[in-house]
This record gives sequence, C-alpha cells and structure tokens, in this order.
Amino acid sequence: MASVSIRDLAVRFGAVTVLQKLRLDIAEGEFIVLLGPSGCGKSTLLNAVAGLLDVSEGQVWIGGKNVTWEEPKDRGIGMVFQSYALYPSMSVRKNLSFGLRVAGLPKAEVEHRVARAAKILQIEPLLDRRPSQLSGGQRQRVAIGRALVRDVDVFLFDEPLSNLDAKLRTELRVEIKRLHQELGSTMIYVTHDQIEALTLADRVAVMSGGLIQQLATPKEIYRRPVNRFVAGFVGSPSMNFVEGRLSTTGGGVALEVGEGARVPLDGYVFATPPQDGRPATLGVRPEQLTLAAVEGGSRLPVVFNLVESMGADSLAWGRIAGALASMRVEPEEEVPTGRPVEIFFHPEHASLFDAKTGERL
Amino acid sequence: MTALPATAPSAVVPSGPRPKRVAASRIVLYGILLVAALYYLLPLYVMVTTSLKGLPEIRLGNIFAPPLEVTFEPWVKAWTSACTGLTCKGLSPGFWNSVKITIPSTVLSVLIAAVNGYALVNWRFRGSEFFFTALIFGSFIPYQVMVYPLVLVTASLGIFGTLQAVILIHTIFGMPILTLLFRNYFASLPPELFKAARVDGAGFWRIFFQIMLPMSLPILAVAIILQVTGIWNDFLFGVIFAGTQNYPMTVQLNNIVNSTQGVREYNVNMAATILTGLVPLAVYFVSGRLFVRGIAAGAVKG
Amino acid sequence: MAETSIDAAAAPPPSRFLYNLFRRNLSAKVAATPMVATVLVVFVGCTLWTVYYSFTNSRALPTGDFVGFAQYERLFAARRWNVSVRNLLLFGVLSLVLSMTIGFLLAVLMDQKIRLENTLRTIFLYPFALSAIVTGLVWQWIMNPTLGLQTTLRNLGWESFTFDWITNTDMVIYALVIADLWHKTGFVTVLMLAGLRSIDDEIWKAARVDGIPTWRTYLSIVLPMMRGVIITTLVIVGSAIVRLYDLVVALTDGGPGIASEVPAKYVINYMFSGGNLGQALAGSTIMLAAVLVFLIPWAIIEFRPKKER
Amino acid sequence: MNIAKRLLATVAMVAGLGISSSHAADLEVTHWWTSGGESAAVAEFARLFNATGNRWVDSALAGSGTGANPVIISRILGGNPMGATQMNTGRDAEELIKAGLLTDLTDIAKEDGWYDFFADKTLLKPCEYEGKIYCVPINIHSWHWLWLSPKAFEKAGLPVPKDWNEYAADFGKLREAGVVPFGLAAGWPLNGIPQVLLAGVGGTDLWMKVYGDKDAATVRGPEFRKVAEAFAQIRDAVNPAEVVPQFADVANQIMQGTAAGNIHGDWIQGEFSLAGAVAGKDYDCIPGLGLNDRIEGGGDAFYFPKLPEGTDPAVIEAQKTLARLLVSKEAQLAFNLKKGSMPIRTDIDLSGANACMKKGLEILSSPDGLLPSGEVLLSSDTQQQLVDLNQEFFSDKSYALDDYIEAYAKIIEAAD
Repeated sequence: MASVSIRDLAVRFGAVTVLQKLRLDIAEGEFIVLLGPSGCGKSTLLNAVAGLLDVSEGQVWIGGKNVTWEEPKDRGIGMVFQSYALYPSMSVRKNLSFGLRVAGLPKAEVEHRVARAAKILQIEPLLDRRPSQLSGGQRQRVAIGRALVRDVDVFLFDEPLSNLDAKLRTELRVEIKRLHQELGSTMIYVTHDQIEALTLADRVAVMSGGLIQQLATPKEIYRRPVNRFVAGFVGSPSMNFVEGRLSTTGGGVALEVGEGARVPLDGYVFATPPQDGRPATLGVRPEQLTLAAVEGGSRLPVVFNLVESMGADSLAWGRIAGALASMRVEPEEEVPTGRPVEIFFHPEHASLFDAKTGERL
Repeated sequence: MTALPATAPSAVVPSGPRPKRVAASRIVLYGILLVAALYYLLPLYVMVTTSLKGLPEIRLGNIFAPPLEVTFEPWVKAWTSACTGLTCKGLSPGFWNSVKITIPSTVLSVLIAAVNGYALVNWRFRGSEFFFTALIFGSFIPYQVMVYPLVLVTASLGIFGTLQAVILIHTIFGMPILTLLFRNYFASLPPELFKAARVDGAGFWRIFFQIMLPMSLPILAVAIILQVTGIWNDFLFGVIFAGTQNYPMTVQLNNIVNSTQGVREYNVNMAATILTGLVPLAVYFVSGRLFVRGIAAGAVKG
Repeated sequence: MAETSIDAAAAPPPSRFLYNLFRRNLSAKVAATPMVATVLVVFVGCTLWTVYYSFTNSRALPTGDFVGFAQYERLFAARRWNVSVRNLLLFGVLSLVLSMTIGFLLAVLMDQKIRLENTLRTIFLYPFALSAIVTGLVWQWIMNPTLGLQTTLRNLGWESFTFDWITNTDMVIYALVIADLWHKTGFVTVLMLAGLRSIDDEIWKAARVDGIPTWRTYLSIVLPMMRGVIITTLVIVGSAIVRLYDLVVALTDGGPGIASEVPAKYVINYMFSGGNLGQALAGSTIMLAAVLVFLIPWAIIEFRPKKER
Repeated sequence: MNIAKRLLATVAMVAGLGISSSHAADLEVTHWWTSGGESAAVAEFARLFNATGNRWVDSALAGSGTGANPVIISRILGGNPMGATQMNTGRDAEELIKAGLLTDLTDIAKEDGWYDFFADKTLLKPCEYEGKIYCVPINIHSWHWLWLSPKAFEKAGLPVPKDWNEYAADFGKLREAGVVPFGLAAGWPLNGIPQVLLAGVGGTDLWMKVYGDKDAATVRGPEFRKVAEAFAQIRDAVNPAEVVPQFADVANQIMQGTAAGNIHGDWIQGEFSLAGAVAGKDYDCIPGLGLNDRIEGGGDAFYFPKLPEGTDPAVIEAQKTLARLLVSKEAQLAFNLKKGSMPIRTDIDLSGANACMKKGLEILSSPDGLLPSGEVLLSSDTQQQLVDLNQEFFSDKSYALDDYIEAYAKIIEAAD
C-alpha cells in the first residue's frame, strides 16, 4: 500500500489545457473516487498517475517516491480499463501470469499468486477459458485479477463498470468495496456515475474543467456542496434551485423570490455575513422538503403538476418561482396538484450560493 | 500524510514532461525507414532519369547518373511514334484500348462482386456458403489451368478476340477477391440496419441500391483500385483474348520493348514503361487514403 | 448472419422443396447467378476439362486419345519441370515469409506515430500499382551486370563489387525475390498497418501497465489478434505466387538456361510453342493439386467451426 | 423487379461496346518480324501488296516463335482468324490443317506452276498434306552459317579461320587478346546452334540418323560425342555476364570487332545491311561451318486461315492475290535482299545479292543442296524438349557431357 501525492499537476494537449495546476494528496489505503462529467479531465488525471501520458507540469509521487518520469510498470500500480483490455488470444491463467513471467518471476511464485488472486475473485473455474468465452462481469474480475497478482500498491479503475448492465454493476460495485476492505490497498476510481462515487469512496473529488471542485467525504459532498456545480452534479434527482435576492432588512435574513415571496433563512449558517440585495440561489434537496409544516423551518411557494411513483417512494414534480422542482414523498401521501401550496424545509440543511460565482455563501 | 523525504533522489527533481532523450531506437527507426524508402524509390528514379536522357548519354553514362541535358523527345516518341513491328503509332492506340477494356470490366466486376457480397451476408440461401468457398478456392487455381478451355468457351460464344471476351475474363477472375472484400465489409455492418429495411418492406434490389451500395464507399474505393490496377496491368488475357486491334497498352509496351530494333532505345522503352504505369499510379494517388481505410474495413474482418 | 427469409413451414411438404428451390429468396438467387455460373462453368468446368485432357496425348488441338498417366510420367521425368517446381517452392517460401515479415515490420515501424507516415505509405505502395511486366523490365536494367548496379559501383571505384545474380544460375531466384518484394511488400505493409490500427488502444495501455516491453507486446499480444488480416493477406499473396509468370518473362525469361523457370511458364510454353496440350495440362493439374494441398486445411479451419466465431 | 431489368440492360449495353466491322479489301497479316532488318523486308511485301489495290493491315507480334505462336494458334482456334499469317514451316500447322482451319492453295500452285520454278521441290513438302498444298514458302533461312569478324581476328593477330575447327582452336588466343571468342545473345538464339554443329561437325549421315531415323544408339556413339564436345567448347568459351540481350547486339559486336564470331541464322544479315556493313570486309560468312556443303533450309511460309462464313468475298480474293504475289519474281527479289535470306526461286537476277547470299544460292542451286529441315523431321514437342535440354546444359557448367548425351538420347528415343 502506498500514498499518492499529485503536486501542481497540469496537462496540456497543444493549446488545450485538460488539467489545470491541481494538488491532490491521497492517504495510504484510501479509496478516492474522481467524479465528473465526461471531458472534465478525470481519466487524464488517472492516466497521468499511471504514467500512460506525459504531464506538462508538476509531479506525481507514489509511496513517497517521485515517479513523474517513471514507466508505468515501475510505479507499483495496476489498472482496470473500461473495455477490460484482456489479451484475447490468451487463456485467463495466461492473462494473469503473462506480466509476471515477462518480469521473470520464478514459476512457483507465479502460480501461487495466480491461485491467490483467483480465490479472492472466485474465478478459479474460469482459469483455462478464453476471454471471449466469459461474461462481462467475469472479464472484469479477471482484469482486476491482473493487477492483484502483481501485488500493486495502488489500484487504478477507469470507469470499469460502465459496460455492464445495472444488476451486474451493483454486484461488482459491492465486490470492489469488499476487495478494498479485504486488501486495504490505495484505490483511485474514475466514474461519471455518482451512485458508485457515493457508495465506494472514502473521499470523492468532484471535477470539472480540469479542476477539482471539491474533495470531501461523500456525506460532506452531499450535505455541504462547495459550489453550485457540485450541488447540481451530485444527487439524483438533482437538487432544486431557486433564484432570488438576499434581504437583511425586516428582521432576520430571507430570500426574496419572484412575485414578492420571502423565504426566511434563519438558522442557515453563513460563511460570510450576508449582504442585503445580493443575488443568491437557494438549493434544497427533494428529500429535505416536506408537505407538513416544520417547527422553526422555512417555507416555499410551489405548484405541483404530477407525481412519479418509484416503488419505495414517490417524487412530486412542480415549479417553485418558475423553476422546475421535485419533492420526495411517501407513496401513500396525497399531493395537492394544480394549485399553489406551501412546502417546508430546515434552512440549516439547505445550501445557499452566490448567483454569479456559484460559491457557497 | 507521511513526511516527504528530505533529500531529493537526484540532483534534478523529475517534474513535468519526461525529457525527450533522442533514443537510439528513434534514430534506428528512421534509419530503417529511410533505407526502405530508398529501395522503393530507386527503380522510379532510374526510370524517370533514363527516360529524360538522350541515347548517347545512356550508352556512355551509367543508369544512375542524373540526365545532363534533359529531353522529352523519348516521351513523345513513346507516345506517338514508337514502332511495334511495322506500325509505328506508339502507345496511344494501346492506351485507348486499355481504357475501353478497363472501364467496363471494372464497372461490371465490382457491381457483380458487390451483389455477391450483399447476397452472401444478408440473403443466405442453401448452398450460398458452398459457392463462396468454391469461389475462394477458384482464386487459387492458376490462370494457366483455365486459359485454354476459356479460349474454347469464348470461341463457342463467338466473342473470342473481341473486347467482350477480355471484359468477361476480367470479371470472372476479379470476382473471388472482390466478393471476399465486399462480404467481409457487409458482414461488419450492424445487422439491425438490414433488419430495419426489411421491416419497412424494402425488397432485395431496393435495399441494395438505396441503402447498402451508398454505404459501401470505402470498400468500393478498394475494389475499384484493385480492379483498375489489376486489369490495366494485365498482359496474359490481353494478348490472348482481346484480339490484335484491341491490344491493351501492356501488350504494346511488351512489343516495343522486346522488338529488336537493332539498337535498343532504352530511353523510349523507359518512357513507354512509365506511361503505361501512369493510370494505375494516378488512380492510386487520388484515392490512396480511401484505399487504406477501405482495406482496414474489408480485410481486417476477414 | 441473419436468416431472414419468410418461414417456409406453412407451404405443404412436397412443394416445399420446390418452394425452397425457387420462390424463397428468389431475387437473391437471381442476383447470385453470375457467381454460381462462374463457379460451375469456369472454376469447376474448366478444371475438369483440363484434368481430363491431361490424360490424353493431344498436341496442338484437344483431340488426342486416352493415354493414362503417360503425360505425368514424362512430366516428372522432365528436368525443366523439376527445376521449375523447386524454383517455385523456394521462391514461394522466401517471397511469402519475407513479404509478410518485412510487411509487418514496416507496419510496426510506421505505427510508432512518426511524422512522415503518409509520404512513406505512398512510397511503399506505389509499386503495387505497376504491373509485373514493368517491375521485371526495370529490375532487369538495374540488376543487369553490364548496365546496372554492378557497372555503376565499379565505375565509382568499388572494383570488386559483383551483383550479377540475374545471370548466375544459382542466384537468379533471389533476384526474382528482390524484384517481387519490391512489387508487393508495400501492399502487405498497408494491410498490416490497417490491422494494427484496428487494435483497441486500451490493450496497449494494459500491456504497458503490465510492464510488457513494446516488442513483446507486438509479438505475443498484437500479432495473434491480427489473425483475420494475416489470413486475408495470405490468400491474396499466396494466390499470386502460384501464378508467377509475367515477372519471370520480363525479368529473366526463365534464363540463364532454365535456372529461373517456373511451372506456369512451363505450361504456357508447352501449351503453345511446344504444341503439346496434353503435357501442358498435366503441368496445370499438378499446379492445381499443389494449391489444393495448401488450401484444404486452411478452408477447414476457416469455414467449418462457424458457430464459435 | 424493374430494377433487375435495368441492371441487365446495362450489362448488355456495356458488353455491346466495341464491335467494329472491317473494311472489305483489308487483309490483316500477322508475323513476328519485329527487328530492324526484318521489318524493312516485310515492308517490301506490304508495298507490293498495296500496289494491287488491297490494303495490308500489319499486326506484328513480338517475342518471335515462343511469344507469337500462342496468339496465332489461339486466334485461329478461337474463330477470329487473321487474313494471312507467317509461321515456321513444319509440324506446327499440321494439326490446324487436319482440323480444316487452313485454306487449300493447290489450285493456285498448279495454275502458277510452283513446282516448275521452285529451286528445291522439298521446300513444298512441309506445306503438303494428303496431296494438297496449304502454305506458301517465301524464303529459305538457314541456321547453318558461321559469322566471323575480320577486325577481331586482326586485333588478335590471327588469320580469319576457314572452318569451325580452326575457329574453335583460336578460342583461347582470342580470349587472351581481349576479344569475346563467341558472341551470344540471351534466350532463343542459343537454340539453333546444336543443329548447326550436328550437320557441320557430325556430317549429313549423322544428321539423317539422329533426326531422320531417331536412332538413339548413334547419339550414344563416338561421332555424336564430337558434336557434343563442340557444343561444350562454346559453353566454356562464353562468359554468362557477356551474354547480350538481342542477336542484333551480336551483329554490332562482330562489326566493331569486340566479338570474334557467332553461329546464327542468315537473317542476321538484315542487321548487317541495315548498318551498311559489307560482306567479306566488315563481316565474313561460312555456310555449313566450312565442313559440310549441305545446309539445313527451313524458312518462313504464309498460311491463309479459312475465314468464317459471311466474310466479304473480296477479302478471300485478296488472300489469293497475296499468295500469288509472295512467290512472284519481283517480291522474292525485294524481300530476300532486305531480309538476307535465300529466295525460293533461283530464276531471278540476283546480281544485287551480297557475297554471302551468293554462297547460299550456290548451295541452293545444287540438286540436293538442302538437308531436310529439322522442323519437318521433329515434332514441336521434341524440339521443345531439346531446347530445354540445350539451354540447361549450356547454362550449367557442372552439367557433365555424358549426362547431356544420355538425356539427348532419351529424347530422341521418345521422339515421334
């Protein structure tokens, strides 16, 4: 196991800057997920750590050693790819052992490692099959096995589950989690699927535009998004946003929303003292809204127009001050539709962002 | 966070892109490619330079020396007045014959091969695989095995020694490889495409002409290049089946170059050789990249 | 391979056979008639005709009477035929192995993201657009001891330089190989390059992460993945080798003596100049048999296990 | 289905392209005289034929016998015959005659009295089949000529030899003097040399036993061994790197004195006359190697394929006109002077002939001057086998004499 430290790393392809100078320190044994939309630079960062592409600036340290100019094989890393990248002409056993044999490990050692990895990943019966004879899930396990046999310090995953169907995806996600607990190795996992991010990660780095927007525990990311991008990206259905202006006159702080409605914000912890009249965006998650009044909470005017039942619970869709919004309700709850009503929430659970910069207030 | 080691491992702290050390392997790589390029260009150089030299300069100098005083006279002579036996009209009659042979043969053989490929992939009928395998076997049978009987077949059809005979022969012998390429290409297309057209009620020919053919541009380019170069460069079928008044350029070239004019006019011979190769070269240069992309699609699936 | 014809089960059994033969996929069958005709008349028909007349003593015209294996006995006793067969085997093996290896190596070199890839590809492929006759003529001038390379280098001072393969009975086959390689290796390179480019980039990344050196990746991982391209190239190159005729006529005309004779030339010479059709067709049939010996195993591998693919 | 019809229509249209009807009195004549001297000679025939109002459509085919023969035979077989064609007299055409593909010329021969003015009746034998005549011999070529270069011998300080034995004895000295002892062109020019040695060194009766009776024992006998040794002597005197591409190049070597001599057919004189060389001064000629006053005469003849029905009768008439013209005095004189071959009739004013042609005519006019031609005695198949054997023996210095003689004997044994 080894720590991974990225120092002022930047990557440019010609004129295009894919990764801006960014720093990221990953503790030994930590499971970091790089989450973001496609084109945000998460794969580029992973490939930079793996040494598969040259960085334009900055350094990569693994296990306290500066590996910026090292070949991937000398960095103690293993990588699992989206397309599994198994060698089609070789059996599973050969796929696992090829790297070791090329490195010149003694036969017994090679066999021992392959057996161990096969046991951990429960792929013993598949050892003598060809990749083309395996299912997607089995192939991905073999791909993981390939890194496992090399006792790598750091596991790198490049969207490994995106080619699998939903059921298999959950199954393998759990298995990767189990693997992490069992091996305790440092893991860096790239995905655009936020559920994977929230369930697997010790910490999540939400990225966009080649920058890390926020690096925090899943709970922190979910509860206290550092800016509007992170808030909107994480959580499904996404957070509801209501545009308005802050008003500190008339007792207590509130958000003046179109058509003269005032949404009281007392109880919201401000990072910087609120300025009157500053345009701001209120962010409330669907499950933080309730039909019933909340003692000491705030209220929002809404007009609901339909209810989606999702089995375990339902989602009521409507408009708050013209912006689309959703609210999570119990399946049997009655939701008044077609006429203005009020819904309630605790300001200290909500988030408030500067309308222009999107920064959390 | 573990403490960072105090002393940097080497004087230079590795940072940023790995320094581009001009690896020996890079030099060797370019060296080999350069030598290979020279090997390939040498004949072209010899042909072009000699075709621009006067005869005295050829007899004295060596064939690798660049021409001292350049003259295009050999080219003019090769095209208009070089003699094949008694008739001295140069290569030009042969050129038009080659055109009259190549264009219909290419159109016919590519069209038929495309239909074969399309039928083999999407309309499998009993025996279609057998015929395809037999076709591929056929491409291995040496022409010489079939030349004589084909003379009799074309004679019985009454077309021996005419354009139709040589067109028919080129269509026959072009079919195996082209059908293989088209079959591989159509097999690599997503099957849903064909199913959707069937669901819309399109028939065999409508799907072919309106959907499949327009989509097969890359492989069409490959087929056309293979056929044009193959037919234009053919000598055996031209000399036997085309009939003397339809001799393609290659037969005329062979007559000019091999006719023993006493003193051999190497410069005219080389000019004639380049002229004969111009059309296939031009076709290849124009669609080189299409050729490569098409080959990838056609051959790779193979 | 989608089986998309209308289900024939509905039609009553006896006429179902007729139905299958004619109605089902009618237009497909009509469209495939040129192919079927070619296979039946040309490849099967002519070949049978050739094999039949190879058992007769016909001379200029196919009118001779049955003489059993006489023509074959004479064929295998003829020194020129044995020399031709040995020449073709030597040439075939050398030309196939060298063109595939050099073709693959050049493709690998060009796959290393070099700058002048397009110009190089044009340089390597242009000879393929020229005919075997042109190739033969040019290389004959270059390899001619009194005209070409040998005299030039000697004039430049390298007195002892000898490159007279074209007039040397033991080396003339290698001269043929050089000219032939020049003519077609470019085509093989382009095919191989196309094959290399169809390999998923992540396979390369995985190999690099596994610490497998580049050359080893090409050899043990990439090459086995190119089975499809290699087979197609073998089919195209192999079928051309067996038919070797134009290049020999243009480069050496079988000389010096009969040192560079090839079976196809034996067949054409005896068919027309020698005026002995029987002997020529016997030669053709042996050429055909040799081709089948190579082809049958390949066809079995290629076409039988259709399910697994 | 209308698309299918459209498709079939295009195929028919494409195939219909290019049918051209030929003009009435044009007569397509195929031949393989493509060298300088040869084309000049055939131009004479064309000139005279055009004077009769018809038009000579020339179709020269390169590659001499091996190249042109296949095309001529396959065109006649394929039903697309030419008006007239040159072919070596001999067994080649025999099967075409048997198949009734060639026109019978007997009545023209009788009307014009060919048998009267022909110098040697045996010349017509190869054209006869079952009492009818199917071709018009137009010249007599003979391989049996030794050509020497006075300049070369002068350079080597040697007298010009009178016969083969003297010449062969000088090979060593000539080589030391830096002269190529025996000039040779690549390919078919080698093929005629063994026959010349057989007739010259071996003598007429050996010729008749081997070629006529096909007596293998004689081949294994001592006289034939001398012939084989002579052939081996040439082999050892020729350096493969010095082999030149064309026989015309050898003619140049002899004129410039870079090569001492060569055995080649009399048509090489066409190249000598083209270059303005004078027989006796720039080059010397010895028939029958100076050892045998009888030489083998074979020649070219014209055959007239039967034209398919519906051909314009004027073309068939033109065939007859050409047949008559070819043997006319004027044509024989004009053609053979340029070609350097001997005419088939001696009743013409040959004062214009050069010294070598006169030697030939002398032999021709003596009653049995001509040996029966090998082309008539041996089938093409046997000839092709002998060619392959000679080519291999000549190019492989390690090929032992005894093996050569044994192989030669086997071919003669199986000859038909």
